[in-house]
Amino acid sequence: MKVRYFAWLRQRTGCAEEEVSLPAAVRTVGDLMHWLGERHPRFAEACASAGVVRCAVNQDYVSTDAPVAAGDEVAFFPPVTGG
Amino acid sequence: MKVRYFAWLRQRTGCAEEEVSLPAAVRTVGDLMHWLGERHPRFAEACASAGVVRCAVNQDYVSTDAPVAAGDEVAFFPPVTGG
Amino acid sequence: MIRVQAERFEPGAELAAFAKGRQDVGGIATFVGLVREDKEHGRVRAMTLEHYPGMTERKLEEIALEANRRWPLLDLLVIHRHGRMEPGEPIVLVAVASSHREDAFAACSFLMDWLKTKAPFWKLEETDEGERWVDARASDDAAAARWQEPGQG
Amino acid sequence: MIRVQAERFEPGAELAAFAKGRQDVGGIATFVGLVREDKEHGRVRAMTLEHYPGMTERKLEEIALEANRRWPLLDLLVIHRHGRMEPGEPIVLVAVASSHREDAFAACSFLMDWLKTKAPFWKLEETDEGERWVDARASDDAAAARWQEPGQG
Repeated sequence: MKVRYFAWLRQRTGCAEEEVSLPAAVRTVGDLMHWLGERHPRFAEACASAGVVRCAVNQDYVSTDAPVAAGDEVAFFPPVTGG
Repeated sequence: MKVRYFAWLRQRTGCAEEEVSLPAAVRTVGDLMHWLGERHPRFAEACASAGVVRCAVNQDYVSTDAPVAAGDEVAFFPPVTGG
Repeated sequence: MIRVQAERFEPGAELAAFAKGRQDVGGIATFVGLVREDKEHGRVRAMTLEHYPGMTERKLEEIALEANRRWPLLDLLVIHRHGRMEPGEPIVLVAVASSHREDAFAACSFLMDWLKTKAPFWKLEETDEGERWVDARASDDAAAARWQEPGQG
Repeated sequence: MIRVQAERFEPGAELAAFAKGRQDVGGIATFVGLVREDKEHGRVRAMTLEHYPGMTERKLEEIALEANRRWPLLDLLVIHRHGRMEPGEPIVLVAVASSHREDAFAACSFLMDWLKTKAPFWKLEETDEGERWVDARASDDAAAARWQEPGQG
């Protein structure tokens, strides 16, 4: 699975993109956030504040209960500010 | 008094602008419309249809009960369509 | 700025000049009205805008003042043509600069609605079926009425 | 048309190209968003837009499709930049052509509201006081929510 981080989440994790191999227990975005938080303590901190970390799976916005699977591209980022 | 006609009222009266000397009895826009209608039968026809003839006195929109006086510039026209 | 003119203008060049060098502006909303070829009453070959010289400028100034009173605008441009023009030619341009896009959109939309119903212009179309004066639209009156403030008559 | 690019663009030239040769269009509504120098948090020297390549184009296409579904539009242009830009530079241009001005205004305003809340961009300001990520505004969420249709979650 490819995981991408944007904006200040990229700065805090010190990582724009990483390849990860998921343990079987990681089934949802919420599971993945928890699991990634163990690798990146500052990502865990950000996830602890409600509504601050948003997610897209395969380039569509999803909520934390959405499923994730091995071939997915998953991205985490703060709320978007286009325009 | 200067009286001006615009758009199809100008075409119907055959007159863009005329100088008129008002009889004392003409005190309002409504009086003036009636009086001008005697000179321009096709203007009278247009005035007979409610809401079709609009008026400005000294370049401000007014209703038919507005007063008119000797030095005024009075204009008659159909509803405007700017923009 | 208000301009009433017979000469054709280029909306792109006007927007470029209007936007140039602004560092204080969050957004610019514009509207360009063009002569349209196809109408309900046959193909339009040209349109002639008659206006009331003097009163036109005066009413446009009033409308611009009203927009400035209602929204915090940084700048405003209205160009309105009169005379004969062919399909595709611009009739009117409104551009509004503001710190916030909501104000720019609202003021631009307001200006167009009021121009339609308060600026002394009349439109004569030349169509395949002859000449025809364009009627004022009830929908334009309704659009202008949206902006009525409480307490206005 | 949708364009996502790092290169600077000229809003006037884009509007000129968009308006050119149209005889079928009643009106063109546009909005240009510019980098603003003065913000609450000190003078902005520059702004860098980060985006999510691929997803950005995809979301902009979805937003444009949605605008076309809701209003009878004749044409639509969205240009959105990413990368570093200085005060006065254009960030985004939306232009909408329609037979009727009400539809053009509504679609243009809708596109901006949805861009703000659905296009994956993030803004980093360089100010006199250092770097600062621009927060998403609650007022943008409210503006986007205006367009929610009955039955949407």
